[in-house]
Amino acid sequence: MSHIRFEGIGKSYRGRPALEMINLDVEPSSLTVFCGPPGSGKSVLMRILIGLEAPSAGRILSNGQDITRLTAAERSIGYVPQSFALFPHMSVFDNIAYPMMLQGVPRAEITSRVDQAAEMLRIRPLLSKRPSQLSGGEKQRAAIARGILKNADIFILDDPLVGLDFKLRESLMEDLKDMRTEIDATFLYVTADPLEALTMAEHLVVMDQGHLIEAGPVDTVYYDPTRLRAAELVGFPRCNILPGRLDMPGAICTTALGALQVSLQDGAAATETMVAIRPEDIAPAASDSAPLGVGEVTLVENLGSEAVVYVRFGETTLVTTISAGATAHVDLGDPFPFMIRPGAPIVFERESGWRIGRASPVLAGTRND
Amino acid sequence: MAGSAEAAASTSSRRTLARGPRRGLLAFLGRREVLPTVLIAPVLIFFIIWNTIPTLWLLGLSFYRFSLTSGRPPIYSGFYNFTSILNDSSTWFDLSRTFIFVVLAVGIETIAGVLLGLLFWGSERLPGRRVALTLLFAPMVVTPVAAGTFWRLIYDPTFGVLNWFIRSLGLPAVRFLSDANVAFGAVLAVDVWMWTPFMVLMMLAALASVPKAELEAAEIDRLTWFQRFRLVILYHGKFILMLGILLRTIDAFKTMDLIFDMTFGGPGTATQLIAISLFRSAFESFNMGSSSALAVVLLLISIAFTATFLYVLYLRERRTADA
Amino acid sequence: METDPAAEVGAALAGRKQNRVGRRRLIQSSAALGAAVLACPRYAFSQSEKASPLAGKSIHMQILGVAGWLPSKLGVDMSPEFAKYAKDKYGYDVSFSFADAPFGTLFQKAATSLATRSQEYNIIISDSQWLGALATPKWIVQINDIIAKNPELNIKWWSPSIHSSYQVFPDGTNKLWGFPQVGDVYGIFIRKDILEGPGEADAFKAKYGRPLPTTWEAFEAMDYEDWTDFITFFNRPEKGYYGLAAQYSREYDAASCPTMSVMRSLGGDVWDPKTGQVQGILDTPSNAHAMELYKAWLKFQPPGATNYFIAEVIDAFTQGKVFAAWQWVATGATMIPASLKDKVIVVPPPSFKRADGSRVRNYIIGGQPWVINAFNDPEHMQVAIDFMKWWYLPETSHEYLMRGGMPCDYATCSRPDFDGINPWNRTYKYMLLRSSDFWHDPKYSEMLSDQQDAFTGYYTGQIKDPLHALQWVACQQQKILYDEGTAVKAPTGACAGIRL
Amino acid sequence: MSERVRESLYHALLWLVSLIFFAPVFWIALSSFKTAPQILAVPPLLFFRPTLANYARLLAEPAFQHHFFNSVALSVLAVLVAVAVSFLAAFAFSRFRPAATNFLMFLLLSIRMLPGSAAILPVYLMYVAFGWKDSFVGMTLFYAMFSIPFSVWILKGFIDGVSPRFDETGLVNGASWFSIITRLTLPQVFPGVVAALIFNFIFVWNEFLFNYIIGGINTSNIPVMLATGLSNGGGIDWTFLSSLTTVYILPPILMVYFFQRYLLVGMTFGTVRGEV
Repeated sequence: MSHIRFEGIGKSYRGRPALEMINLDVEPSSLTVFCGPPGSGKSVLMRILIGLEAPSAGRILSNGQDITRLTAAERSIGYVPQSFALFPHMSVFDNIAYPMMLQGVPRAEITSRVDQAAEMLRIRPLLSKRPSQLSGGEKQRAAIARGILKNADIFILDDPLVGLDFKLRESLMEDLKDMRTEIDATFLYVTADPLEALTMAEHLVVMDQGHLIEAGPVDTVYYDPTRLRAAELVGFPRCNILPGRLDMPGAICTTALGALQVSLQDGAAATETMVAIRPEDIAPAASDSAPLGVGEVTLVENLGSEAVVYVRFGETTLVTTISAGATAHVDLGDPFPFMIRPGAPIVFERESGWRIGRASPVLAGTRND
Repeated sequence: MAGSAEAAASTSSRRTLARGPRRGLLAFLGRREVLPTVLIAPVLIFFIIWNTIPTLWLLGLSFYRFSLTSGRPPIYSGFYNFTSILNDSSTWFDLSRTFIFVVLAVGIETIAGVLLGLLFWGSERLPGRRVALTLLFAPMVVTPVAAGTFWRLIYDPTFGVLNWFIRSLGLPAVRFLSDANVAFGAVLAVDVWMWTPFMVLMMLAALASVPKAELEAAEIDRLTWFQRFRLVILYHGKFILMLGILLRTIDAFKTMDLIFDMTFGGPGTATQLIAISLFRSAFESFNMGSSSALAVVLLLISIAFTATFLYVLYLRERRTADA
Repeated sequence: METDPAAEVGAALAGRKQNRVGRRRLIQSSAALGAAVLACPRYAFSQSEKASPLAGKSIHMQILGVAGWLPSKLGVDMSPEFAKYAKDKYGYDVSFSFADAPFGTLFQKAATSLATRSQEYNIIISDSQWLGALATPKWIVQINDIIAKNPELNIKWWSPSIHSSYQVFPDGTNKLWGFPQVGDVYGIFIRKDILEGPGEADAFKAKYGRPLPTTWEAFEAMDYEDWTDFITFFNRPEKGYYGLAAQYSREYDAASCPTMSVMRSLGGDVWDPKTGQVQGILDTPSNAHAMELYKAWLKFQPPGATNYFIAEVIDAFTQGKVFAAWQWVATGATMIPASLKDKVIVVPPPSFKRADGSRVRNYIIGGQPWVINAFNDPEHMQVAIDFMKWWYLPETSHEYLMRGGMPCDYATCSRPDFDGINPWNRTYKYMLLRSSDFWHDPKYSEMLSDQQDAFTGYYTGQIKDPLHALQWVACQQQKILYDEGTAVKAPTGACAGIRL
Repeated sequence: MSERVRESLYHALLWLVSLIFFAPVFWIALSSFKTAPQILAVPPLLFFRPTLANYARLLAEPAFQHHFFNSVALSVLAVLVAVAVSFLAAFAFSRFRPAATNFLMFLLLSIRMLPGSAAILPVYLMYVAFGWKDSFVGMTLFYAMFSIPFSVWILKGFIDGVSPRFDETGLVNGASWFSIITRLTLPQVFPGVVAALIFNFIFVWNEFLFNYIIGGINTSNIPVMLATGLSNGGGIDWTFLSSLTTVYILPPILMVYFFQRYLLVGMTFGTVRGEV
């Protein structure tokens, strides 16, 4: 399958850069999710890959062959565009069959493949309807079917679930994953939603303001981000970020939560730092141990299986998750004694945003000075 | 989906992302760098042959004394044509008469069009709505030559229907087209008859662009009728209405056929609009030089109109861009 | 009413195709020409007189004429006769088609075509005043040579104004450009049935102390004042008809021709053709007075009469809305439809009393000449000349007369039965001797346009002072002629501030 | 007043307005069934024995057939050419926004704003010089030119309203631009296309001046026939005028009837795309 390499891709519109020096390898047959806030350049990168736009700099290689100058039609890509872009003047069937018709796939085969896909996506009864008669989720599934059914080496789904309700997203994500196992091709998936990114991804690429921030297997990016911005962008609920001050000899980082013992990477050093703590790494302190601190509950968002709890501690508000079963004990205004999982906080240099190490809380009892 | 995977695997081009470039003229014309030019080229060709060349011709000729019937070649005369046109009081009278005509015609048509448009707004359940609207729009499609001539009959003090009505009311016959004080109004009325339906059409189109939800909200908010019109309908329909007004302005400025067949610009000069006097000077007197100069003057006025038009349009675009 | 001019346009198209085919056939068959001529002894006789180079060919001719104008139409209706004649005499086939336009736009149509050096219209029926505009750019053929070569075209005309009105431009040279197609003059059509109604004569006599005019001679003796009384007497709106309908419209030359007739009858003129001088000649108190006189007659006319041109006068008269109509006599056949047959008398319009006490009629002439397209190829040119020769044959002229046309040649006009053939014939002959044309200048239509603005402006009340209107026209026309190089003098300084 | 009575009154009012506007047209049509004296009759005749003689005379006229054919051929061809060409240009203006877009759109519009007599003058001189006067092609292309600006403006508005994602979907799947323009974009802007066709058709259909000046025997249309044929024996031929006018306004009126929806949508310049 196709191995895609972006080499130094840059793009600017009227001198305003939208992408800068993107270098990236996409492994064949992988599912790579591109994630970043709106305007981060992820869509532009996809459009360049598809051939809808030409890069201002750099080139794209496919299996070592330079495809930068090829038109979209000359590349073999299946594409599910951001808005559904279902042709309003064609039936759902014709919409789905459109790429195959253009490819000259025999009529009988088109019919059987459309039927199969429609069956799977549960839109079979809708095939003869017009897109305007479909609900949002149905439209989306039709668009996905159209993008996926094409004979292509790469499939690009540009934020395909945006604007759908929660339940639909869940089920469509399942569908997509199923389909993914059926088709042996490279999938590129673009989303602005961090949760969706985590759910879908095998590989995750994080982009921000035209830069590639982080790329790698999803777990690595999540648990071991090398950049502060990646930690900020990936994850839901959002990561707790606290400023800190690192005192060098002992590598003690002072934050609003108290002192943290930092285990520095080789050669790393800084004074001004930022400390990122995932919500799940903050937990209510067990009743038998001394908490790191005691905050006050200001808000509880119940997500069903778990709850997001906002805790005010001094000047800072911390976000944490607790299992749904535990919510009964949490009320607004309640004191909230908490702990931080040792080794979980990640410390970044404030100026550059690069990671310098991990930290563990220094508890009164364990502090060994 | 297993089937599709097999089918996909069977296609040979799957080894590489590239399907290979297409060749040939069509492919070349379809290239992104070339395509816009190809698409615009036909209009450009039209534009150059039927607009640029004639305009340059016009511009050139406006500096010459040239009469088609004199049998003499054109003589260069500098700005003579322009100065003599601008010094000729009748040019100014014709122009001001034209402006008055445009302002009155467009003004009345707009007001009537807006009112009638509002009247017809809730007419979904009108029996025979399509027929009624067709009848309403019919004046627009009547050949101006025929409309003008027939209105002459309708207005006729002796044989006309209109004067028959007036006389049966016991009033003296009105010399619609032959009384210098009335003719202008009479001609204006025919233009209003002919083009008010167009403004109704534009108003209906404008009303269609008003979101229903906002109207309902306005009703709930108990806005007065006038407030609703100003704040909701005008706010959304403004653009289309403006387009209608501008299109009418342009066309009213050009009015000729209709009036020519009713009054020939008379009596005296009471209905002589600038388009008529230009036509006279060009195709009755065959004074190509000075007619060209007058045409150039009108072209400049037209460009000023166009600029206003675009300014209004872009104002809207800029606003939406800002929002 | 039977029409329609446009029909001929279609026929023209068909004819053109035929013509093309004809020409092709002509090449093929030209070798057989001599044989064909010899084969037919009847043609052999006529050919022996003067072999026509066109013999055996097939030619299509297109005539441009005045739309819906009977005399123009007669020229066309009679053209099959010429085809027969040409076949007999010259041995070629000719077909005709007809294109037309109303008076106001005919010149446009001719000029826009001729300016392309097109022979779209081989023969044109031009209004007399356009001779200058057609001749100056050399769009039409100067016919002196043709007349010299074809002595039969050297015709004696009934009146000297035929020559000056339909043939020459400019005045003073002997260059000829047109052949008279129809002569036309103003006459007044009167409803004889009303005029001779019971009690009218007595009532008139009681009111004015003189007998009611009923004979042609009685009307011939009447001047403007007499007519004023006469029409006042018969102006009866309460009975549904008015005294008179005349022409005052802005269209074409409607208001100008009668006004200028009054001006000249009163001793004035509109310009000096030799020097191109207008100022001081047109803008005189006498001419202003003429306008007042003509306007004064509006009060016996239907409301809206200021919009009347030929057509409106016809409608008013034939629908019984007026007692009398000041009208071109060429419309006679339309003015007197079957319903009014024998109920109409056509008489000369009034004479005008001059300061010296003389009573004069010096009217504007109507009518149109034939002119020949200068871009005709030799074949069409030859046919056009043959056509003219046929047109002035005594038989043709008589036929034309019988169909309601108005020939200009002395021979036909002096026939003893001439006056009785149509009700307007006597007036026609009489007025031809008292009418003549104006301008003939290439700048005709421009001068006319300004003049019409001013005259109708005065008649409709837009302008109050007739002299002021005349001064304005004089300035405009002086400038037009001076710019063109026709007038010797530039417009005077007084023109700078004058406005209509 | 009950709701129903009020609605009936309202509907009656609407019909009254429509009929008032239609009355003069009705009067022309009615006159076409009268004899010449009946047309001029005072008081006006509303009830009379209709005659079809005027139509019989008209339809039998070869000139009518010739002119009618010219009218149809000129308007249909010119409008089709204009809308086709304008559609391509509008697509380019909308999608690629070439550097001179605004300027070109401005220029295009300024042609439309020029009074006919000013526009015709140089064109006439040019046609004379090039020998194009009275040629069918010359006439058609000229009318096409005059129909282009309005078409480009309407169509650009509509194409602006069609998301470029459709093109991209086509492009990605290997569709040619031609196919994208004709099969993906065109069907979506159909109301705009119909509106442009109808408005320009009505313009060309009724156009007199240009036909009169740069046309001739081969190309003259019905308005020219109306203008030149209306006098008869020096008078106005009212029966001819009324019957010809009535026949001639039928096609555009039928268009207004059948395509009413598109006219309304079309005049929104693409800002509204649904039912109006």
